[in-house]
Amino acid sequence: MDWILPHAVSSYAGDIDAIYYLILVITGIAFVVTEAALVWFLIKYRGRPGRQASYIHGNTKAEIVWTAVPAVTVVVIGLLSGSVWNSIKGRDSVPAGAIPIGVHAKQFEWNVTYPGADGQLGTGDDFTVRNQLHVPVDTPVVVHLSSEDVIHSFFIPAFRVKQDAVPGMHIRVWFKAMETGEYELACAELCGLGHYRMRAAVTVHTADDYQRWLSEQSQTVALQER
Amino acid sequence: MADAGVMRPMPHTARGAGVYNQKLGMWVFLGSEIMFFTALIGSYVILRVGNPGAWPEHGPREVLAIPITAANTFLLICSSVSMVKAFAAASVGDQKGLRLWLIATVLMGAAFVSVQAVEYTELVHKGFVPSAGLFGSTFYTMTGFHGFHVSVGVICMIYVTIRAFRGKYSAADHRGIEVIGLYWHFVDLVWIILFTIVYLI
Amino acid sequence: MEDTIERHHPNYILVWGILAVLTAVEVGVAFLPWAKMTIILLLVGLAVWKALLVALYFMHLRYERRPLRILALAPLPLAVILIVAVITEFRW
Amino acid sequence: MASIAAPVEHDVGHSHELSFVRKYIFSTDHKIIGIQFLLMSLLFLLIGGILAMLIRWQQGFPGQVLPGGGVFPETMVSDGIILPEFYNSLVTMHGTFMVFFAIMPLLVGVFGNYLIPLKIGAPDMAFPRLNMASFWLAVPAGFLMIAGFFVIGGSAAAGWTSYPPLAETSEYSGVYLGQQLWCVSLIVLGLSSILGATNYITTVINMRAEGMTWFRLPLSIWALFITSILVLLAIPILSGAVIMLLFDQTIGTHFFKSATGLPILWQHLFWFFGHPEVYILILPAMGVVSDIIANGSRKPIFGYHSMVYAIIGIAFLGWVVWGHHMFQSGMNPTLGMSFMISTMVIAVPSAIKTFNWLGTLWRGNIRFHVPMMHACAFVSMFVIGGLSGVYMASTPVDIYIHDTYFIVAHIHYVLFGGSLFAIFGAITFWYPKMFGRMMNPFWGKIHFWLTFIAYNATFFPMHQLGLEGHMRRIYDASRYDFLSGTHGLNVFISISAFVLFASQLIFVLNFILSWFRGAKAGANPWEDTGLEWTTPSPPPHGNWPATPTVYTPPYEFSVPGMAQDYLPQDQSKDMVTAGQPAKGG
Repeated sequence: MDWILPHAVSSYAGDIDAIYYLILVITGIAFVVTEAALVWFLIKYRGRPGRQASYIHGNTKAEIVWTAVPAVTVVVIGLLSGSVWNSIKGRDSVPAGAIPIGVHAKQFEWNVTYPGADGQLGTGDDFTVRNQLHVPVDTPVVVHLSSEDVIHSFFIPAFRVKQDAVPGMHIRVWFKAMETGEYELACAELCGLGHYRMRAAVTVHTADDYQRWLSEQSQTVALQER
Repeated sequence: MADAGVMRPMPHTARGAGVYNQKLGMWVFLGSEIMFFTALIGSYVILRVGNPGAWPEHGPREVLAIPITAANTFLLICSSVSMVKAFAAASVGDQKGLRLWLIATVLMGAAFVSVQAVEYTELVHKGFVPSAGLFGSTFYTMTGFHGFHVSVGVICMIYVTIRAFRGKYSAADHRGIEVIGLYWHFVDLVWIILFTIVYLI
Repeated sequence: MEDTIERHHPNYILVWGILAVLTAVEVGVAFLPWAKMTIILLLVGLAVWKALLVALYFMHLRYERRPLRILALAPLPLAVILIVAVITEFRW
Repeated sequence: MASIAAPVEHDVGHSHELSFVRKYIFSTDHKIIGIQFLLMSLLFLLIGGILAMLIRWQQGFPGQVLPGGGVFPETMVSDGIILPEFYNSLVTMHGTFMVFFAIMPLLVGVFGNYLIPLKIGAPDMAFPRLNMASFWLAVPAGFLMIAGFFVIGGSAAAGWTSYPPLAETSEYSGVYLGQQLWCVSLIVLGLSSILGATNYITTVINMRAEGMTWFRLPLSIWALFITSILVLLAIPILSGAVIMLLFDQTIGTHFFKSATGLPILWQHLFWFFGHPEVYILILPAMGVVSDIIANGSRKPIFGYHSMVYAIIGIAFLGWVVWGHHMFQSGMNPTLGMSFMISTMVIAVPSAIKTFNWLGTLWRGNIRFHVPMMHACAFVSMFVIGGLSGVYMASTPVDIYIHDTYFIVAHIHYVLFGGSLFAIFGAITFWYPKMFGRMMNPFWGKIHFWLTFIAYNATFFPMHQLGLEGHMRRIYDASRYDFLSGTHGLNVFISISAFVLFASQLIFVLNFILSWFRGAKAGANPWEDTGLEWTTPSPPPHGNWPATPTVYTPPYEFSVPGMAQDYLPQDQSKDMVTAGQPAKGG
């Protein structure tokens, strides 16, 4: 039980983890204080024959304090969280110039559409690969999420990103990977009997490798289609 | 504590909302009915705002027959009036008035449901069915559940009418009339809202 | 106890007349060639007016005590919260 | 005009003339109905527990032969291996049974029925026959839900939240009739709950005994009253949504269809009901815990008024936080912000309640009877469940932990650590009143400690699973490299869960055996102040020969200048010290 979050590799993962650790410290203190008080009272005031419990109905001052302190604390946490939330999922949060990638979820696979050489989705040179998400490092990527059938959820734990894909809705979610390597994409919303195996490999390339992979793939796909 | 020795006159209204159990219970139950229709009407409003294209361009009147339904609405309003007249008659012990107004209410309630049934039949013949897009789905679900409520009301009202003919209600005790009346007016009220938002808008 | 069961019987026929007129007005308004938003607002206003007449006079809410009136109106804000919150889904 | 205001007549004198069926099966006596609800919901609790054990087997030992798996048909367990489709059924039905058929009836059905009239000094409910109808609707609802396991295609398998389009399209879920049975069952159960809530609310408002003012109501009754209002207003929303879902499934309407309707509308409706539902499941637990802690501490409850206002505050705020279940659903991010703030604020009344319980223990003279142990465990576990809620309320952190085992840990800390400990405590506390006999305290303590330890060993590590990113409702975690490190933890959790389940058998045995062999209980074995302890155990039909009169606030323990350390609500200090002996001591 270490309470440490696994290693994260996206640009905003640090912010999420920081808020997590902040809440961990605050709730940790609250936890220790209340549980210690509980145990202490249970031991100190355990029943003894002949003892009389104090006839107290309350204490307004104490009650005001323990109303105000949690209220201020949670509102502060809320405001801090709000700014991070807006930078990740807010209306205008997607960075300019992010590479668009289409992800079409379907029972039980992820169809990833790459923009091809022109860098734009919806053009002739797009190509689609199943269950493989390749992205360049240090570059913002905006995923255009859609779903074929039921609700799925696009979850890359290492990037700290999760977003439901809802049929009939077009949802954008962005991330910027900071380290090259192999990661995993999972479905986080129960989507049927193959839910548990709806997995895709995520590869973060260097910029050069990404371009190389892109051109190789577009050729292979073009060949297959011919 | 000073009143410890005082005889209690009517304890069950003394500390309550000032109304007898059945009436309070009916009002509480109507609270849940409001929420039930909130789910249906709320979904309708949300779906309509979200998918305006699923409704006919010039509004529901392209499909639905407004004049007949307006008349039907008027019929339901009339039945509400006759219900409240029955209640007024009961509260002064007018047994004949009570019975007549109750029968009028039952008949008008039944007529309302019948007209609705005819309307449904014609719409289905025109090809407008529950699976005909969001318009059909919301229309049949909302008016259908309203019609179900009217039917339940009519059945209860028949029971009340039979009791009225057996002389069970008096000027002193006509709780049953008031309680079923509340339900009946509520159903009327819901229809007033439904008629406007489903047929006219 | 007399005060709690005192019966108020307003002029039901008058209320009925107003309801009938309002229904006719509604049907008329629906076919007017005005802006859609105006008509919707007018119709909703008329419907609320009619609903209030039924609640206040036929259901005797006007003559009930305050706790009961509060009880009857309590669910309405919830309906507004639900509808308004979900509609913002389409407007962002 | 007395007759208009007359209460429902009670044939107090005729109870002995009733036949067995009228007395114990189709009874209109709130005490019998309460006990009927108790037996029914404990049965469903057991069923839900068995489903949980199957889930834990698959999680701890995926791909291994399930012991005794041969009793299941091939469509569920093939060659001893739990199939993925059956696993989805298990997850769905475990949640459904526990929420709708175990915890909710245990709290609202059992204690609402049993305690409300007894604690407010009423001879019965306002509408006894409606009360009977409420129970006899709940039973078929339960059977309809169970029936899902026996139809082709199996039971509902779209999660207890039943998100469409998965829940409404057979091609997607592989479930046919099961999903529809789920809907029908919940509609019937909803009707039962609404009838019950109507009854409770009317009873509390109109049937309180002389002197039982609003601020003399015990907190358990306050909690049950506010809960009933939540049931009354929230359940119809579920009924409406489920009806639309059922129509989508059967007659081809389009409400939640993906292309022509709005799938996300279901989530809004479901959680608009669902969050008040969460408080339906915890408020009565808080109420009974307040009663038990005051009794165990031999002290008046600390800050009675702020406890009441906290209950009311939670009930109000509970209506404006539903969006926090949907932060990652693609909802309007600005709406998400407002839901986050309201969710954060709802932590405050919960904190007030916790500190007030601690304040009640402070300078008390604590008696560690079994109900008190459970009540203290409730406080301690509710602290964890409440604090872990802050993580999910924070939208950025929720991005990561949403739909992971962190959520599973959180709901079990609230619903098991919270509600269920309170239920165990409350059953033990009111058992003597229900059956006239005490539950065995020795086995009660054994059960408590085993449960407390095994429970924490089961659910605390789930937080860690969630932090590793372990998704909930997945059949086999070993398919993911990033979860490869979690297997050991999963095995540990599963073994703890088996111990936890086995420990409950002690409770079952204690419950059954004490019914016949427990020590006879007097009218007031816990030396409590509530009105229910002023009548014999079990109380006669009609509860009291004459309805009691209330003179004091609910928790008058250790009043200075009195020989005994409790003052029943139907007596005043003057009456007791003037030489009138306390009743029922």
